[in-house]
Amino acid sequence: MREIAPKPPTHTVLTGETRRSGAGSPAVGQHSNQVEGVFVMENPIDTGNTAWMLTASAFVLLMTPGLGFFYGGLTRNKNVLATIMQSFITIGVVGVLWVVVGYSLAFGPDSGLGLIGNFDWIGLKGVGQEPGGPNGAVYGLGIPHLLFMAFQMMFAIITPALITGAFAERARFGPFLIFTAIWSLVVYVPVAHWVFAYDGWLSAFATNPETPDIGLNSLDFAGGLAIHVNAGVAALAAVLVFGKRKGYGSTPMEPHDVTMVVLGAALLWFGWFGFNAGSAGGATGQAVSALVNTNSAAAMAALTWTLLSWWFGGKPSVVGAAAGAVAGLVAVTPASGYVQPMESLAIGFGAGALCYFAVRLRARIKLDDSLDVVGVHGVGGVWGALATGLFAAASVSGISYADGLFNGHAQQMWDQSVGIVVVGAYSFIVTFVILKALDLIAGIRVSEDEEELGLDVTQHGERAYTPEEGGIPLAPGPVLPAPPVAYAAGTSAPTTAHAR
Amino acid sequence: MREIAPKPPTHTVLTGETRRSGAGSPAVGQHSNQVEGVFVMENPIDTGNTAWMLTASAFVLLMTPGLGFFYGGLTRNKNVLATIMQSFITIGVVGVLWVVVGYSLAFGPDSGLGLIGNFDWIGLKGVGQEPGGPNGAVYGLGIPHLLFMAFQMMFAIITPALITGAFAERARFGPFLIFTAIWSLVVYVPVAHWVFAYDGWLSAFATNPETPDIGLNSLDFAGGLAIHVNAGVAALAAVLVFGKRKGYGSTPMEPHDVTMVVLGAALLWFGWFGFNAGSAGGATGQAVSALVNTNSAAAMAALTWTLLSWWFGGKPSVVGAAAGAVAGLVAVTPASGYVQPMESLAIGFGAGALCYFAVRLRARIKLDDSLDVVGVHGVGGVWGALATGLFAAASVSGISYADGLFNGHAQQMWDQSVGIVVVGAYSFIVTFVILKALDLIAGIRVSEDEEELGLDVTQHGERAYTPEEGGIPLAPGPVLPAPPVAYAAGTSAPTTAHAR
Amino acid sequence: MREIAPKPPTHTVLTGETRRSGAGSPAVGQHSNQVEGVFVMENPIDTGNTAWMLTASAFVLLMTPGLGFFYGGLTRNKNVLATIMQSFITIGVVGVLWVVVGYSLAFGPDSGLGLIGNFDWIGLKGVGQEPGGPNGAVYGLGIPHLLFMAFQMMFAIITPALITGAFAERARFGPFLIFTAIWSLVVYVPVAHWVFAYDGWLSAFATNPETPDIGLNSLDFAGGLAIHVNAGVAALAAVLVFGKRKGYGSTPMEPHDVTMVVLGAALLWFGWFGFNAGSAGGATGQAVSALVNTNSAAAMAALTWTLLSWWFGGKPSVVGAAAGAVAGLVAVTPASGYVQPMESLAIGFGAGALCYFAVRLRARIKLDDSLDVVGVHGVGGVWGALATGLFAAASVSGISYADGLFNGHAQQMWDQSVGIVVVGAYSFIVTFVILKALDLIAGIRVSEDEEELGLDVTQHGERAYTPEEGGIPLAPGPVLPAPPVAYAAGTSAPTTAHAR
Amino acid sequence: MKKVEAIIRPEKLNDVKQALDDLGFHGMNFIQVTGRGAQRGIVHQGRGGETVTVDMLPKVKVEVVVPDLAVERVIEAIVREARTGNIGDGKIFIIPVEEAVRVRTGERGEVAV
Amino acid sequence: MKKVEAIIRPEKLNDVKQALDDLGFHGMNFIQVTGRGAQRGIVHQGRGGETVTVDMLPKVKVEVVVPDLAVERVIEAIVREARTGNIGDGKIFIIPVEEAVRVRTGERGEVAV
Amino acid sequence: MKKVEAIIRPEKLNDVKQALDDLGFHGMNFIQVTGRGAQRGIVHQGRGGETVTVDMLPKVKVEVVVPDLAVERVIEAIVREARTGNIGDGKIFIIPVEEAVRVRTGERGEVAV
Ligand SMILES: Nc1ncnc2c1ncn2[C@@H]1O[C@H](COP(=O)(O)OP(=O)(O)O)[C@@H](O)[C@H]1O
Ligand SMILES: Nc1ncnc2c1ncn2[C@@H]1O[C@H](COP(=O)(O)OP(=O)(O)O)[C@@H](O)[C@H]1O
Ligand SMILES: Nc1ncnc2c1ncn2[C@@H]1O[C@H](COP(=O)(O)OP(=O)(O)O)[C@@H](O)[C@H]1O
Repeated sequence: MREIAPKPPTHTVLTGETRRSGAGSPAVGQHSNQVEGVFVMENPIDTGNTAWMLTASAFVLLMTPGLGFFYGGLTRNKNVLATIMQSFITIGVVGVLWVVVGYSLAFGPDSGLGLIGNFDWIGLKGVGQEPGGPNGAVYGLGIPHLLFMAFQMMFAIITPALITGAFAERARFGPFLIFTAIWSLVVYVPVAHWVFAYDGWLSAFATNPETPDIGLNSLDFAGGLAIHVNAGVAALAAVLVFGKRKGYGSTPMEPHDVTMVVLGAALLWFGWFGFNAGSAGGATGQAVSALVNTNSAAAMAALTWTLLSWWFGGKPSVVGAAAGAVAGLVAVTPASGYVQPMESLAIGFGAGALCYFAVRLRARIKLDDSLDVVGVHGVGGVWGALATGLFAAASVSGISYADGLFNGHAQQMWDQSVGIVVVGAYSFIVTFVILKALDLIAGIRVSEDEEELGLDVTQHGERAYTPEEGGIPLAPGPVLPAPPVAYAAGTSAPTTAHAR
Repeated sequence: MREIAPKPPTHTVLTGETRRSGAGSPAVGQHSNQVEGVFVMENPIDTGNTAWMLTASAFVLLMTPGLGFFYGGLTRNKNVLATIMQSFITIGVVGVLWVVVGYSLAFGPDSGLGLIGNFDWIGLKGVGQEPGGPNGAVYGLGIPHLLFMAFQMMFAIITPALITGAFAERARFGPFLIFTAIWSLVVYVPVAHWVFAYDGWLSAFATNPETPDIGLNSLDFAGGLAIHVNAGVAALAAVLVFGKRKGYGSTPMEPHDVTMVVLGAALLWFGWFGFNAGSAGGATGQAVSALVNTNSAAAMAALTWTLLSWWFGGKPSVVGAAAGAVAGLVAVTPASGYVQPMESLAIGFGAGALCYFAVRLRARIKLDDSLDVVGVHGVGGVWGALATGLFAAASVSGISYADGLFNGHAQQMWDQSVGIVVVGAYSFIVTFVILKALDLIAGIRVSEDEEELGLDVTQHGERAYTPEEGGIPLAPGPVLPAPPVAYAAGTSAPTTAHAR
Repeated sequence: MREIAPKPPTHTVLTGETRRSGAGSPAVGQHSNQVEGVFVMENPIDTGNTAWMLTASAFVLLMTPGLGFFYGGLTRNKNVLATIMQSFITIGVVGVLWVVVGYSLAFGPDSGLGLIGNFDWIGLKGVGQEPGGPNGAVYGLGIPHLLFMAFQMMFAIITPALITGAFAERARFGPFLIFTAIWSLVVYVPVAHWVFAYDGWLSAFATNPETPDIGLNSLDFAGGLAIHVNAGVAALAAVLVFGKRKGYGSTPMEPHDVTMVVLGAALLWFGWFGFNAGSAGGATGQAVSALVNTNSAAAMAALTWTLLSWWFGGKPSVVGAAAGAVAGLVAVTPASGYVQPMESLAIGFGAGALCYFAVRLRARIKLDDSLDVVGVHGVGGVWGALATGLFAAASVSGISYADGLFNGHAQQMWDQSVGIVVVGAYSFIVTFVILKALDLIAGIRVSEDEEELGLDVTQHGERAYTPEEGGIPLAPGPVLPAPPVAYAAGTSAPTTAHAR
Repeated sequence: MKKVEAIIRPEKLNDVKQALDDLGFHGMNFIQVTGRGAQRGIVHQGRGGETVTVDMLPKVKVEVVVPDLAVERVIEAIVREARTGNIGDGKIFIIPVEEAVRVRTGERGEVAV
Repeated sequence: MKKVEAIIRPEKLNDVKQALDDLGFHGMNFIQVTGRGAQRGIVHQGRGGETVTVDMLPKVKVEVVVPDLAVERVIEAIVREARTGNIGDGKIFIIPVEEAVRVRTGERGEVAV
Repeated sequence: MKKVEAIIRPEKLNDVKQALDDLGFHGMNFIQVTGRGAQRGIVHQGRGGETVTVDMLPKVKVEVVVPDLAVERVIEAIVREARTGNIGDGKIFIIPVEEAVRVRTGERGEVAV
């Protein structure tokens, strides 16, 4: 008699962070449905896991505009649109690139050495509604392969957007677009392959359970390494190439709308539940641990930064609370599926404190990392990756070897450190080279006049806020003298042919 | 021995867009649980599908205020509240009407000819926690009938809200309320019945698999026809009846807060995942396809509009990116559960380009469609419906006859075109008549003075933004001369009896 | 032969509001998986229920910043950050306290008399990825115990945040923080235990089905009693202790940004789907009823308040629509899983009307409940709890004795009333005492000068909106005379040691 | 030279601007002000149904510096355009200007405006 | 006529307005300005713990045109109401007005204000 | 005393402020104004690709009251700092002030500014 088992519990579990198996099941890396002697073929899709991963994907998508608001609120009035746009259009650029080629290179079957995927899945060929993965392995827990792709797409989208905070208020839009496209393919895609793909050299899992795993076992549940360390270090390179904003250090550059900063932080926090808990690949106990850890670390870090800003800065800062929450979210990312809630409080505390002092240091050495990407994502990401090596407990993830130093597995700290150093070095060097090259070819920075007038008007021909009274359009034809060259950026009319 | 099968895979699949069956299963339109010889009666509710549809319903609800922000940001300062209110209160009006009578008329058993439902389910009588539908058929995939109702309610809510962009900044609130109530029942409800209900004449499905389907088979996965073409054409009628805003064409009417536009677009994008992927009726592979297609088309369209605005307008526009994203979302709506990701990129590209040029044309012919509902929802909706006829592939939906022209099924283009023409004509004519009648009876437009003072103050007695210093209340009793009649709208105190 | 049943349908159902069993099943309070003679041991987690509860938890988290925006928009410009911060930092404070000790005290095994839990689960010891609860009972429907904890955490977070509206624009930040921590542990935790915990004396359920239930059976599906009555009454105590704002009654204190109010209301509405429908403990039919009722009541109440403000105030108010929606959401909270949609329309209508007149009364008696917490949450909460006693129908919840007066169970009104009185009295007295004590010890209110300058600058050293031109930092060293004492709050530089 | 300060209704701004343009005065400044006068304020409603009468209304102040001889023509043009005949139309004040300098060139006097 | 320009603390606006009302001057304008003077600015904190001393503070400029004879009374009223005794209370400047026009009627001179 | 009203580019505000500081004038007011003049406006683009030429640009008006003798020095400093040589640099107007009062003390005349 055939058995009905709509939810085959032995689908290989693999997602942002990978698990060798559900809970001690021996079947890994093969699309087997054999459950204790009973053969089950019906419906390989688990609707519960699919429901959660659909939701999680949507949550993560919302993070990118959320980031735009977080960043946009921190900039000056005249640059808010340009800043938000850098996040928003990244959804466009990477959203297209990823389905066309990015996913195939990042998660497609390895082209050797665990460095990058191949072109087998270009245009999402073969990535369908059935569960799937490379060489017979399966990504996610009984979810369509296409859904794993979508979830990963949201990660690929937000990562380059994170970097934009480093060069806010001074980047030209055109070169920025090109940078985002190149960086996404040349930096994000390989690093994601190393860390997240079954067959990546830093990933803890092998596609084939019989062959030994290649490379190291860096634990990175939801992208501390591939996303935050990666973006944070790229931001450092960007700060060095772009240089300081005009007036930095002498003119105050206060956030133009702190309520927008909080809105952004709130959307990020909300979306991060999808980011971390979705990385379990389904609606599992590990996903629940990840959600709880995410909230605990963010709460603790928000509190920590607030109190430190009170102690050292005189008053409890609202921007500090928002920045602290983000720092906590960053730091708990790699650890969220591996640690206990009490340990995530420790991670949050560390994140709040370390990032706060990192940002103070940044201000003291007058490094113009405009919106503190290095201090929050770089430092928070490194701390999170190390903390995972400290606190990971196999009991949380059900993965036998996912233990950290405090659980007697000192080797893990080594694997984590190598991961940080390699990803950091690769990201720094390649980002630096891309930006320098772009600067030589096209010039990545706006002119001084444009910087003074603001990027909204000069890059996008728009202003964010238009007060009550408008202006009247000039009579057709230039009755007034042409604008001087210096201000042409903000004033030149498009050529007549195009204008109407 | 009884078998346990919590997830009967053969529940009839039917939602925004309907499927004849799960995947080639012959059982349609009857609440059968027979699975390959095993009879299963336990728990007809699939928690995974229910989880996703609960989530999707919430997502779609959020779209309506999201639309309010998208529209509100585009208006002038003095009209922002009135604009947001038109969306917000629509949730109130339609939210009540739908449960009382709308759902019954739209989805209740057909009263003949496939034109409209009957009153069987009035007050949601018989619409309960069990799966259900008309004449033994079942809406949704193992989800409570009430949940299908709720999901459809969110669609019914947002559709009239879409139209408000056409007459923004000049409609009286009272007549607007009445218009919304009437339009919802007289236009939306029947069109939804035609397109979405099992027994609607444009719908691709028959309640009874034995009897042939009546009417045409217009493919409309999540409402390209019933929602976007419908609202877009109604908007055209509204523009013609309302006429131009005072000063249109001579005074610039710039968006008063572009960050609010982007916020609205972000919430719409997020909610649209529920809109499209929820239309699969459960957490299925088709839902996943819909989610991926939704994102791909939106990303591509945002990019396309941005680049076109750069090429033809001189600078890459942020409002353009947001409008482009919405255009892409609109266009992919009817297609999302039927096409492959690469085809959704084509749909997004087409949407970005066509809507961009439609809006340019609108500006050139000085049609005062204030917030470009016709250009985006009308044109985007028509393009989407046609594109579904071009690109649909049976392999995506598992519905044998859901193939488009490029998959050898030319007939589909005919069915799509008829759908567009019929829905468009009906919507245009009825909307026009309703508005004209309301204008004769009550006057749908504010006075010139009210238009100048702004709708926030004159229609709602509120202003959106209050700067730091307020005023002091006048001493009780009118010490100062009564305000002149012309400005009474903004200044008259309510009658003493009511005022305190 | 072993059977596979991934979704054991007999897990004890218990959540915000508790059900004695799934649907008449006799197995309660024991982690049994015996289903009609077949013993099933596999996978006690239902992925569908888990997916929905993960989602619902995230939704509810978003409500707290949403509340911050709702409240922040209603305050004056100079206090918006302080107001938002009071909500935002509550996530930090309670988010930490709850996992450390709050959950154990609220939901841990009763320490006798049904008054409070014990310390067994401190630091979430024993609260894991398996379903769990006190004394062998199980919270939630086949979801990890940790997930039930997380969902409840979000409730614990938002409740103290609700109170902040009562003392907006005049509370010192430090004492506020301490108040929140104490109130959360001393008021919220015990009340939650009474109402929500299996073994609470007001709760309708006993952990052990053999022993009779202790105490009363107050029906409170999602927290009308434990959250809204509780916070509303605490707000009343706070208003009395804090006293009026300077200038209240003579200076108009208009909302500084009504669009922000609507944003907050929209996020609240969205999140409330998680709040109410999540309280079913899984993706069940009851959850669907809760979602539908939630929307219906909110829609009706928004409409009602709008129309009343039109009739009595002269114009349909946008703030009124938002406040009405919130009132409807509040009132339907305890009833949402127990009543039919038509009855939820009645509840919404009552909420809109009662709260509208309550707020008018508040204005007339010049009670400075700054953001109308008493009028909306207090009055709405009481009405909701009573309405539950009126309208509850056992058919909706599947709980035999969950019938209200109109379904022939008059006793229910008594149980509801006792619940309201007891919770109200406890909350009022303890809140009053805490605040009075804090006022004596530390002073809970800012100085007059600080109130005039605004809390953003004086409490947080930040301003929400920074216009285009900034200032330049003074040369190091005090070249200008020190600021006078009166304005020192807003102007004093931190001590040099800390400053740089 | 005189500085003409005209406080007008915001809705009339474009008309006034156009009229000054026609007279040949292209240069001017606009400032958002909050005005109070015989015109009653706007009645807003509070949540509690109380009417909040804001006795200050948004106005625009147009500042244009013109040669002495042009003052009358300017006044006449503004009055013509800004007038609705209702209370609240605004005022024009004429203030002496002793010197005017064009920053770009350092030019002084009437040529500078 | 004279234009009295008083730069005051925003918190004092209502008191000043009331006092002028009591003197019989209902018409006036308010302008949000950013003032700088002996009063030290407000210290904000930056993310990096650096103190951002904004040396410009929000002030309100009240502009009221009054007959010559009323100037002293107006000054006296404003000083009385706007005074806190602390640095930053503001200034009053008296500026000559050569003509005033009521837009609604075209009236000139003191009757127009 | 004179009131120096300088309409300048917002970007130049800090330089001008610094220069006045150096001359010993710490007190002043800043007002956001919208200016119009020979400088062409900013071209925004509309959704429909139409160019929206806003012929009014954001400027800052600096108001500083100085003793008669200081006027020339102040003009010279502002011109020096605010000048870019391009159209749109702005204007300076000198307006007579008949009296100045320090609200805090009631002091009158030049000592009050
Ligand atoms: N004495 C005054 N000084 C300066 N501005 C004034 C004065 N009186 C009125 N105003 C300005 O003129 C505007 C219109 O004045 P109001 O008395 O309402 O109407 P009208 O000028 O038509 O009599 C006021 O809103 C205010 O901005
Ligand atoms: N010379 C000046 N010209 C114009 N406005 C001034 C001048 N000096 C001061 N102010 C204005 O007066 C306000 C108060 O001046 P300040 O020197 O701080 O205090 P006080 O007037 O009490 O001595 C300043 O913020 C500024 O707005
Ligand atoms: N007649 C005038 N009265 C008052 N302000 C003026 C006048 N003319 C110009 N302005 C102000 O000076 C600014 C610069 O003037 P503009 O003619 O553009 O350049 P420039 O002063 O370099 O010739 C304008 O934007 C406006 O703010």
